[in-house]
Amino acid sequence: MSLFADLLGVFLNGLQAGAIYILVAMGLSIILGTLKFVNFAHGALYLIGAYAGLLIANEVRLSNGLLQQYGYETVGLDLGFLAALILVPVFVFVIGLLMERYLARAFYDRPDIDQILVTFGLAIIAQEAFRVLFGGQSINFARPGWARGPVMLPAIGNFPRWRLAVIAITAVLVLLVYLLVEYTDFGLIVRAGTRDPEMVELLGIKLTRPYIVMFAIGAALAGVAGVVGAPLENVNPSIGMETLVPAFLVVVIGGVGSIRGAVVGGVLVGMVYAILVGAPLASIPVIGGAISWSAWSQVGIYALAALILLLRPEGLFGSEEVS
Amino acid sequence: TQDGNGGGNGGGNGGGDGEDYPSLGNFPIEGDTATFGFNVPTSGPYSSEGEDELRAYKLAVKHLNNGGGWVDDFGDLSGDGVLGYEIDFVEGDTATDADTARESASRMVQRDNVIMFSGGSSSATAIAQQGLAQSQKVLFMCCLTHSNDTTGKDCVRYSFREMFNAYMTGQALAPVVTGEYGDDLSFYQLYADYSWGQTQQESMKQFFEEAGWSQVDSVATPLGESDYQSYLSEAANSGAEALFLNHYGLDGANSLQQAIEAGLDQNMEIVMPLYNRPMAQAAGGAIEGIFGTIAWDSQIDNEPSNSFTQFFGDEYNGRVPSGPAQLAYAQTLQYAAAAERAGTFYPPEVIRQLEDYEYDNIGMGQETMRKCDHQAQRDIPVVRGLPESEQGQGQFFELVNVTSRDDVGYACDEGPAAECELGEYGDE
Amino acid sequence: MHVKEGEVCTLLGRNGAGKTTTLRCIAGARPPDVRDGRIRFRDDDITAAPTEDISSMGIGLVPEERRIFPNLSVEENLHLADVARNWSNSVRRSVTMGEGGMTTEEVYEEFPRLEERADQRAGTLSGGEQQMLAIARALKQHTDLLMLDEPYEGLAPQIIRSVESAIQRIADSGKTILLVEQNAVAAMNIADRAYVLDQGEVVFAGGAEELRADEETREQYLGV
Amino acid sequence: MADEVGTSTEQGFGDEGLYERWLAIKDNELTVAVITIVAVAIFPWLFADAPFLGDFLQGYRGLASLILIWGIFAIGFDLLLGYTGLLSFGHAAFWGGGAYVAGIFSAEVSGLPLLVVLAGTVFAVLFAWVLGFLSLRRGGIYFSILTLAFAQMLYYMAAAPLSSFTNGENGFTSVNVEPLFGAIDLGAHVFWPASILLGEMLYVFIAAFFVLAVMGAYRILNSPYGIVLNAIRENEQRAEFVGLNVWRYKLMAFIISGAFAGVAGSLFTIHGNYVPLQSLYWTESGEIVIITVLGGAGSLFGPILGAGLYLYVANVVSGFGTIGTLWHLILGIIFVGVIWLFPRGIWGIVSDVRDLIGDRMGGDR
Amino acid sequence: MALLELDGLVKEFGGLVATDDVNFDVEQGERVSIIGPNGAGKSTLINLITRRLEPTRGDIRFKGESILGKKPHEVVQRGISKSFQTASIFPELSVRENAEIAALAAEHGAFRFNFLRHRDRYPAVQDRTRETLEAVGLHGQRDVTAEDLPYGDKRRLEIGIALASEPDLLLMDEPTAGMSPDETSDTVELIERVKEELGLTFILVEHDMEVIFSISDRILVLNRGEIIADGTPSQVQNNAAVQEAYLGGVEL
Ligand SMILES: Nc1ncnc2c1ncn2[C@@H]1O[C@H](COP(=O)(O)OP(=O)(O)OP(=O)(O)O)[C@@H](O)[C@H]1O
Ligand SMILES: Nc1ncnc2c1ncn2[C@@H]1O[C@H](COP(=O)(O)OP(=O)(O)OP(=O)(O)O)[C@@H](O)[C@H]1O
Ligand SMILES: [Mg+2]
Ligand SMILES: [Mg+2]
Repeated sequence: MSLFADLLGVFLNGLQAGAIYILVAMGLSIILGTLKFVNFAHGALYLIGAYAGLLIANEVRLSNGLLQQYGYETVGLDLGFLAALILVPVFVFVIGLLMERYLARAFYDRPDIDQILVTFGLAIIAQEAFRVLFGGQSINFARPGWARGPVMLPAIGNFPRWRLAVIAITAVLVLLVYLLVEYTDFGLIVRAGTRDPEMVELLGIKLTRPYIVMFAIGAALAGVAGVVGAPLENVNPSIGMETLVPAFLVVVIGGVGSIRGAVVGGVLVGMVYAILVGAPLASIPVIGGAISWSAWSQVGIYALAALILLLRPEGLFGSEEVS
Repeated sequence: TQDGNGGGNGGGNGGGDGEDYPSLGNFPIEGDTATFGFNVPTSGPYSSEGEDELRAYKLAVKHLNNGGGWVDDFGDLSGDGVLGYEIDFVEGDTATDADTARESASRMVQRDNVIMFSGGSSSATAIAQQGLAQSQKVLFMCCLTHSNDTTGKDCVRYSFREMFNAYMTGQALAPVVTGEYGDDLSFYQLYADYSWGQTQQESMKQFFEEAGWSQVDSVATPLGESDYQSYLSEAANSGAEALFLNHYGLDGANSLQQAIEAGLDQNMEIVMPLYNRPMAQAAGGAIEGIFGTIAWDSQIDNEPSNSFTQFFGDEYNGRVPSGPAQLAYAQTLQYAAAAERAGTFYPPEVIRQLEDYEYDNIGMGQETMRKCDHQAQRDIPVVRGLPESEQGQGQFFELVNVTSRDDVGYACDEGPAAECELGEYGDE
Repeated sequence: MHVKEGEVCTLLGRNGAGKTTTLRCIAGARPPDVRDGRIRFRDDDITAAPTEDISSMGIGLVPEERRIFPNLSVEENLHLADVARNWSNSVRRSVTMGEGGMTTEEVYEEFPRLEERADQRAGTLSGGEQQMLAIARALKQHTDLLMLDEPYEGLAPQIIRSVESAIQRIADSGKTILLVEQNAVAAMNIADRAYVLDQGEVVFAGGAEELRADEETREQYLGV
Repeated sequence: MADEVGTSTEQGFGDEGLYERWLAIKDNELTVAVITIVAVAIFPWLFADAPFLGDFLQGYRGLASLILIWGIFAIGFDLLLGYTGLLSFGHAAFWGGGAYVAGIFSAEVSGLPLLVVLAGTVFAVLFAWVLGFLSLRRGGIYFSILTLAFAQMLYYMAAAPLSSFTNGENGFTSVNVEPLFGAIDLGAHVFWPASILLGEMLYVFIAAFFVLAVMGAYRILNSPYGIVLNAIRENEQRAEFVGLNVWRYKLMAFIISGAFAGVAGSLFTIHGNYVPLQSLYWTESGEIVIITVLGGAGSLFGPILGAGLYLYVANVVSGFGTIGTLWHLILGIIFVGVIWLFPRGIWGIVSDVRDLIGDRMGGDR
Repeated sequence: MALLELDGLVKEFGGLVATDDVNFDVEQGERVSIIGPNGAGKSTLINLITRRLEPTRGDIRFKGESILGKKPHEVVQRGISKSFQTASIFPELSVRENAEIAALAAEHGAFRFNFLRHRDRYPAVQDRTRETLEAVGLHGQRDVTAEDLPYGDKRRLEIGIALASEPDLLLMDEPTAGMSPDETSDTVELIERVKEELGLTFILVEHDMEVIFSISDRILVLNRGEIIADGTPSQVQNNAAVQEAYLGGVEL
């Protein structure tokens, strides 16, 4: 196996590891950057996306939880995976609308700490609600053949087809959001509002709707991440929080409010991880070999975030004014 | 000497045992009801396992008080309570978390004055609880725990394990797997980086190399990892012919699923040394054709196993019991039988009755509960995963072999047992 | 206080006299504090109207400190005014926006400097350019009443002159202008009528000529 | 217990009535000490064994000790959150770090309880110093995320690279606690009749630290620090411009709160003879946040109340049939409700009610 | 030796030059006022002296020693105190506590390791707190929560906080902004009294000419970052450049 193929493999692995974080972090970052709202419940939207996807796509046998106790042994619409991919973003978008309207709006004028606390509480409620209803066990997210199994890539060899699809979906969504924010009137209003909301209103634009839509788009991105990301693992109530923490790191690494930052941050986190796990370090004589660097892979991600924040507190692409 | 006493219910000898033993732990029992504590995960990743254990525990209590099930076949048991006491129980949720498990257990010991508690599902929770058992001088009957440490480095006098361990898994798997895939393959291992995974991969290496295989590499994965893709590509690129996934619980379901997803099964033979039901359920079709070991299975064909499957199904409208359910039921009855033999609930005496006890009444053949490390020496079922289409009704595996206890196990100065120091009985 | 259609009216007073507050009240920014009194625009009571509606009715404000969007380009800043005109704020809109003001081309004709800088980020413009941009932005809106809050603030003399002539031309085109200034002399150059404010109260109201003649008021309240 | 710290400097005894007299003495240090000691002495008995009440509450003595331990942790956390206005999401690092160091120290160096606590606390202090030094460069949400990131880093270190010391996921099981001063067995009962109230020596040991913690916090809040920290929370820039070295005060607040967490973590090790890996996980940081906010940040007694309530619900109510399985959910809902409607927490509600009654009783004071 | 020396001070914000090569000295005991149009750079100058802003070029010396590189609190400890443009107080604390914070900082320095000693054990701090409150006439309201004070009293408290540290040099940025005429004259009186009693040196930024002319020895006029005039009130009043740039004279 050539070094080049090896590096290519590590690169692809890093990309796929970062992809889900990019999707979650992008929404988080937009909401934090434009609406100045700290959303610790963003992971819950990922969770909702995952469960919604599972229940739309498949019929699931429950082995505990309240639903099962009350006789609903099997739940789910069984509409197929494609239907889930289409319906989940819409569904989570609507949840985002409701969340902005009934939660975030009441907290825009309250301190950061209150926002963190209330959304943290909400994240717990969401997680526990799923646990109570569907039980705590992990549920296998079965998919049809076209979204499963390996594909043969030149030089790299077998690579999971769905992981490749996740990279592609992420790329397309990043591009769409980027175009929306940079090249549409809607994006223009939101960008202007980021800096001076009152002036936007003085020009005759009510920001309520752009804000609620932006919030919902951010939410929908987390929902998409849930429905495309959960099949890579399994669905259980704690995946939301587990995704949120690294996604927050990606946001602060990249810089709040920056789409480019979320992408670069996500890729960076994925790469650090893949490099620590993969061959490049092991093949370097001095530091590889004897020591297993893979044990440091999680530590490495957090160390990276800490380092970047200490050297460049506003994040790689952040501007100082935001904080 | 240490004298843990919960609840401050002082009191001299009294009791209805008719024997003169000092008070120790929650002995003597006040009143005429003896309480057991069942501490299982009803939330967290192993909750479906825990729910099944709880069903078996409840059934055991019912049979101890009213007869039925194995109680009728155990010569020591009357079916009319234990030692004239009616059996009651309290339950607790470990949340599959060692910290919560320990707190829940200490509530049982201190508030509910249980005379024995049982549970597990995850070595970390079992080890945490048995530490408490030793310090509080209340017996703990392990249920599902597979780490070598439970009856090795962390063993205690006040706990007994029916379940086998990682070491024995290696011994049981090697002949079956080498028989199936040939006896000169190279293998690659991934293992969870904590004591269970470490001991598991050591044992696999030891017994497969003895069988003629050779290890290419063995790589640790951090605990709680959910994305194994990078590790798996390294494994795929290593040129090895077989892959051992020493992961457990959710981690195991994830790593196996992702290995199949990445097409590793096209070029490598995959082995999952230890299975359990939630794992199989979460991994779905990925377990097809994968070898592993399991605590007990309803397909084992002997009298106790068949009757257990039968009366468990009768009680819980047709449900097929899982391995952990069998462990839970058996451990409760073993304790009760030992107390009957001892003629008292006084813990040191019950412990002495359990030590070196020989039995063949729980469906796993002839067994010994060893005195030196409190580890049962018993047969081990080797299974192979069923295709998704054949799964269901609590069945996930095909039973390949029940490895005899003569082919597994180790002496008291070998393997994990060499590190075991059990501690005091409490009446020294 | 009232402003007639088509006139140039100026509001004078020292720092902190309440001039900015007055303009902000009219524009509906932070309005709930209006404790007493009414604001009417062409017979409509706009005292409690939302900010964005007031703007839609044809009242434009060039606020203090310019308030251009520093992270957007000059072109985008100007485009935002067009967007604002076509943006529907609510599903059932009570206020419809009339025809727009100037087109971007017309604005560039007015301020050729801005055309040169079309792609530059507004935050990097010089103070004078920023002020031009702020005025240009207001012109692009459909404004019948243009309110300018200290438009000469921080500008160099020759730029002041060009801004001044721009305002003059706008006034000549028939728009109503309400100009707030500390610099009374500068303001009175183009004003028809003046109000003088002190401690939030109107202490003088009358024609520009009248004020010029009123030594005492000028001395006491304007320091001139 | 005193929550409105140091509001009265001039004290005068009048004969106007009991309420006035109570007001006059209630903030006296000795009063606080006596009340705390009495409360701590009768608490386990009331909670676990008192006729009717004990049965009704279904408490037990081990939980009483645990409540005091978490109470110490919460008091320290509140010094940072309630009084200084810094929300740390990384306090598991000091709690769990202290617990691990205490455990390892007991196994490797000495099992004397006081030394074990000292070891855990010293580690927590040093680690808080480093972590505070790095995290306090940023404010607001960045501070929260930085502390979270560093604490998670420690968790993953303990889980894998350092598992040869920590025993990884199995948790640290070789804790070895010796008798206090080499003579008093912590597992033994106290002499009769005190044992009816206090039970084991271990409780007395923990309770002593708890009383010290309350008194320490009371002292800190009535020292110049109390007012300086408040000033920083209220208007950091102004505090800097009256000539205070805000950064060092914040660092001190962080270290002090880390020290409380370290004491609590070490006691947790002694209490449980065991250190779970979970003690370093971020959920533990989340729990102390919930406890403090729920009880009432910015008061001395609120967080203790929060600790009691949270542990009671988590360990006792969680066993009550259907409600038991919902306990986490219900707690989450209450938490959100409290932040939304009563940002001063349960203790805030209690003291509002108390003030109302006080006004009635004390006339127009 | 002058108390405060500013030497070629330049502050740029991006392209904007907020202060442009400012040079001046302030002698011990002098009362200097700075006036100038909006955005002239007055507040910027004050912020440079208090070290809230970092100068682009130039040096600031206090008592002969450069204070560049010092933290804001170190500058305060050296004797430069500032009253803020908008009332900057500790809103949820009582009036007494507001003053006590400043008194603590003055008595104990920037930081002290005294977290286990009761506040009442520092009579010097208590005395200073009381003196400060009496000086600004708020002693009677000492138990009121600061945010409940009327606006004028808040400004007075703010000045009190600045005075509590017994500074050698007091900087005041628009102390009477937002006050009614009565409040303004009270404040002027307060400043006069403090000036007499403490013999303070101070630099005042104001737009209210009455205030300026009644209490300053010397006036500096700033326009677009540059000093265009420096002299006694009467000199400045008659200065043509000042007339033009600020007092409103001729249109440019
Ligand atoms: N948000 C506020 N809170 C408190 N006081 C305020 C607020 N906004 C304005 N003020 C006060 O109201 C008064 C009037 O302010 P305003 O800004 O309208 O004055 P102005 O005439 O525009 O002055 P300038 O010439 O400086 O622009 C001032 O004393 C100001 O300090
Ligand atoms: N942080 C900053 N970033 C960019 N520009 C700034 C900053 N602070 C001040 N400025 C600019 O520097 C110039 C001087 O501002 P400064 O606040 O010193 O004026 P001033 O003389 O105090 O005015 P006023 O009388 O209105 O208070 C202004 O043009 C202002 O916009
Ligand atoms: Mg103004
Ligand atoms: Mg200013």
